[in-house]
Amino acid sequence: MVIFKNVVKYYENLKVLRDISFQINRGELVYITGPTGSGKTTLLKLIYLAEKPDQGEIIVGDFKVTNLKASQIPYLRRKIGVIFQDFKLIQNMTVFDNVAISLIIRKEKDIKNQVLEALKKVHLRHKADCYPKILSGGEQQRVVIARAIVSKPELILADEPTANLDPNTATAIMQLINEINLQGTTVIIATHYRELFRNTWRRIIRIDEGNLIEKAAQ
Amino acid sequence: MVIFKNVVKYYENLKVLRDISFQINRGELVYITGPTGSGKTTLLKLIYLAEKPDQGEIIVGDFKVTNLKASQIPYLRRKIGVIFQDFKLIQNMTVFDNVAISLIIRKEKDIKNQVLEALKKVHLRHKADCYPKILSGGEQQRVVIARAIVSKPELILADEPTANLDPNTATAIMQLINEINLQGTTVIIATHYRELFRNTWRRIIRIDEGNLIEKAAQ
Amino acid sequence: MSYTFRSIIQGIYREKWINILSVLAIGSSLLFLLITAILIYNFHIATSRLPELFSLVVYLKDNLSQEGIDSLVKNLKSREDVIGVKYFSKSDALAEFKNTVKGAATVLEGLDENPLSSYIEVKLKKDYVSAKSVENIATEIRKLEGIDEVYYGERIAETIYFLKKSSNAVSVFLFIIVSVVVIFISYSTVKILFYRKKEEIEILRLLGATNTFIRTPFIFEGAILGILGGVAAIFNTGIVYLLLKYKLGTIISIFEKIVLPWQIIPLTVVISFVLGVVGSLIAVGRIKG
Amino acid sequence: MSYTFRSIIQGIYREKWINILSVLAIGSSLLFLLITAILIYNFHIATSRLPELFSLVVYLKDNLSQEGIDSLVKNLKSREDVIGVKYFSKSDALAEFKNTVKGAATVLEGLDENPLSSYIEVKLKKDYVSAKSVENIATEIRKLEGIDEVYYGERIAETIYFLKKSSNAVSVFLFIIVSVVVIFISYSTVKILFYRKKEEIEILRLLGATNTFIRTPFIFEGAILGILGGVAAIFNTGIVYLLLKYKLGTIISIFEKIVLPWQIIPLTVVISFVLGVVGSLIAVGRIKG
Ligand SMILES: Nc1ncnc2c1ncn2[C@@H]1O[C@H](COP(=O)(O)OP(=O)(O)OP(=O)(O)O)[C@@H](O)[C@H]1O
Ligand SMILES: Nc1ncnc2c1ncn2[C@@H]1O[C@H](COP(=O)(O)OP(=O)(O)OP(=O)(O)O)[C@@H](O)[C@H]1O
Ligand SMILES: [Mg+2]
Ligand SMILES: [Mg+2]
Repeated sequence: MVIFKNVVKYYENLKVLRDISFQINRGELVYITGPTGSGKTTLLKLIYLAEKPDQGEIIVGDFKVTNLKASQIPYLRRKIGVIFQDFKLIQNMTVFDNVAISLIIRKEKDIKNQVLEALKKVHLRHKADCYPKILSGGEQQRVVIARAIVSKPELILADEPTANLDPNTATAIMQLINEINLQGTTVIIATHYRELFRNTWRRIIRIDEGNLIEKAAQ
Repeated sequence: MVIFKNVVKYYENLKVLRDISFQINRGELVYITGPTGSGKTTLLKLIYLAEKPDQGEIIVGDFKVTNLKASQIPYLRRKIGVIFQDFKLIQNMTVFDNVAISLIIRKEKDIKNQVLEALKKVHLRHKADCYPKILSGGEQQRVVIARAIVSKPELILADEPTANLDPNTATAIMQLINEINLQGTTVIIATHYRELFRNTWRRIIRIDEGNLIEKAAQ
Repeated sequence: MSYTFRSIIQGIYREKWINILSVLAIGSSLLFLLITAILIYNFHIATSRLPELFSLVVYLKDNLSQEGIDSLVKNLKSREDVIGVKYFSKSDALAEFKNTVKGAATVLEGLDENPLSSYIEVKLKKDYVSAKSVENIATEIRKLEGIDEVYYGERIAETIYFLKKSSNAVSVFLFIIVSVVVIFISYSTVKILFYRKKEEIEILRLLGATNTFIRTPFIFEGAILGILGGVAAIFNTGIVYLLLKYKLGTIISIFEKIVLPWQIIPLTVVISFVLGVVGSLIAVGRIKG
Repeated sequence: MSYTFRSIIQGIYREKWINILSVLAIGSSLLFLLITAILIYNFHIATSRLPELFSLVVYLKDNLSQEGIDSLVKNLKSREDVIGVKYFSKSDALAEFKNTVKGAATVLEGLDENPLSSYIEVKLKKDYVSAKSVENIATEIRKLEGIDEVYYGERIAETIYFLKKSSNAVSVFLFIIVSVVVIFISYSTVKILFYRKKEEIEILRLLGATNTFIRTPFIFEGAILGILGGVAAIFNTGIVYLLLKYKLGTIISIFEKIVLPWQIIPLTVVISFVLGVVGSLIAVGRIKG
């Protein structure tokens, strides 16, 4: 589903990723971890083409991301649901609309039911008509999660999906993501929160100083 | 330093805080915890008057917050350094300026040295000229911390100060906050991250369903 | 397309200050254009009969015979630049003089001999009324036999010609200027709106929105701004027209006859609509995520 | 105050479209005002000597004696509304007639008797040149002895009076309108800038910034917009002035004599500066955190 071949990424003179190669298969759930500023978010950005690699090749599903025509980018992104670390909620839309926009962009039908169902899954059905500004940190994070899962994408990229959640809520959300994964969706979770993968049997990719250290479950 | 007397806070018909009373002494370091959406951020907002209580009385230092004249609010806020959960960085200012503005508002002198010192403490001296947008989540969080401590306030309010930090960095930041506390600054930390107060001897205030459960160290 | 629709409504409401400013700016630019256009239009109507008033006066030699006169009249009539020829005998000339210089009748009563010459009045076709061609015509006529002198209002011919040419030039020039201004206003307004929604647009792009999806609301907004500006301009033009006609008209009678061609109303709206869309297309095309 | 300064520079640079739009809008409003002011000013100069040209013509009875004439002249001269009196005998009148009606000299050569009356030309003081007061004066004069008829250009008096009054009214009216427009433009521009920085302002408030700290940059910005608008207006006025004087002036000679009073330059800048500040003060005062 996702293939990185010798990917290098600079920001000006900061070499964030050096010669990264890995392959994630369809239906897998993989953790990406590493200290703050190590390039986890950057790696995810390369997948949905918010950043371009300086060297190497990236393949996502049927898309050769590295040479993708600008007009094709929207169609790549519609295959992916991203849980952004900085939320990226639209401030002048309600919670409902923030989730619905994901379906509107994909020109889907039956929007209302799908949105309400997604909100129910993250326990935010009662906040549907609120604006993001008045939500607590954890509530905002769950709206972002609902927006990422509502369109049932082939690939979910979750960037610190539980940073603002208390341990109980975090566990519930991780269960939800696991369920979605079991239904066939590929999932990549970037996090430094060790609790999340403490007892997992899943693959863990570690980035440190721009290099990749791949491990199976601990 | 901070006194809550029978404080009640509604948002429309949502009763977030019900009859909260506590006292935090000068020089104390206190944890506030509770599940997501329980009102931790709201409690801190009441202290720096971003929200007003519906009932009860709040005293912060020499300020009777409850009846404070609008013209006095800036002077209350200058006594406090806030680490906002949602960062509240100014996007069109560099990291340096984001920290410096805290001193400029307080009409302080020798701004450059103080700012650079604060950035060194959070290990961001090398990002001084960057704009917040390009920083990683953890880097942004540390800028907010630098901005809160640079003016050497009497009271620091830290709202999830380590949500975006990996465990090692989180520990370092907590050490820094502890040091500042030892120099006499009162500190209130709102967090759901149990690691932070797992082995502490400090006071922990727990909010659940709007009620306060005070505990000494575990 | 409920997103598009809602986005337009929201955009207009949220940014009402920018929009009001923009509509006012477009409106006053067009108002300026419309009033000038109406004045020029009326000026055209008023001056379209001016060339008819212009004439060459061909003074005849005193000793010219009747045949000489006749052949001269015939000759002049046959010229392709001449539209009308009228002969005034010595006594006609005196009668005319008495008519023009009022109160002169009594003065002239005691005269024993008529001191005035007979003359032919020559009217030219519209297109020949310019200083240059009138001069040529006069020179040609002067060469004919039996003619004493050809007189014409040189400055009048020149002025008529100048007014005609320059009012056309002014119309075109103003129209271009105002078009550019309106496009620029709609362009920068849409650009402002675009920048204000920059964050939202970036997010939409990351979620997989196409350019079309993102741009459509802005183009509608440019169109709406243009139309509203046009309507505002027409409304104000109407007021100015009524003021000119019925207020100023009672004092300066020339304004009483002012005409407002109704075709200008749909035309203005269509033009301002097009300009608004053009402006927003440029704005939206230029700004890429 | 380096924050204030930087904030102003940033504000102007980042929001260059809004600012350009605003300066253009202020500039063209003021341009409109300036050109009207200059035209009115020149109209005043041109018409200030008009009342001097106005005169009443008092035709005398044919049989009036020299003493009668002398006492009449004395009588008229003593009136407080009269500035000058001049007597024309019958022969003076004839000479004058020959002078005015060119080519009439030959016509009048054969006359045996002078058919014209003698008359007195009466010039009025400026302030009395209005239809109403001229009529009163004429009625009073008519009652004097030895007078055949009093003639005056009724419409001329009326027109002179109307032009004088109305150009004053137009100046004041336009000045008020344009002031309001400029204040509104600066107001809404500053309001837009304020809204765009809303987030930054909210953060600054939470960090303990006072209202003064937050508002100062905006007021400076309003002032700068005003000044730039004023400068733009003056610049364009200069161009229009030169065009009128040296381009149109060669054709329509009245524009050759047009005058641009230099005092208008600092005055415009000062006024637009004040209007800009007023606009931003209103905008900033209204928007509270
Ligand atoms: N657009 C950019 N321009 C320049 N530097 C950038 C840019 N984006 C990120 N960086 C830098 O690249 C490094 C890696 O950033 P990234 O956001 O990928 O880290 P991360 O692993 O997600 O960290 P965190 O756990 O704190 O979120 C950081 O030092 C950051 O400052
Ligand atoms: N301005 C507001 N208007 C209405 N409701 C609000 C407002 N601010 C917060 N709330 C609601 O009040 C509740 C408490 O919010 P608060 O931000 O204090 O929670 P929190 O304890 O900080 O949660 P988290 O751990 O997720 O940050 C939430 O349900 C939130 O939606
Ligand atoms: Mg990150
Ligand atoms: Mg919170």
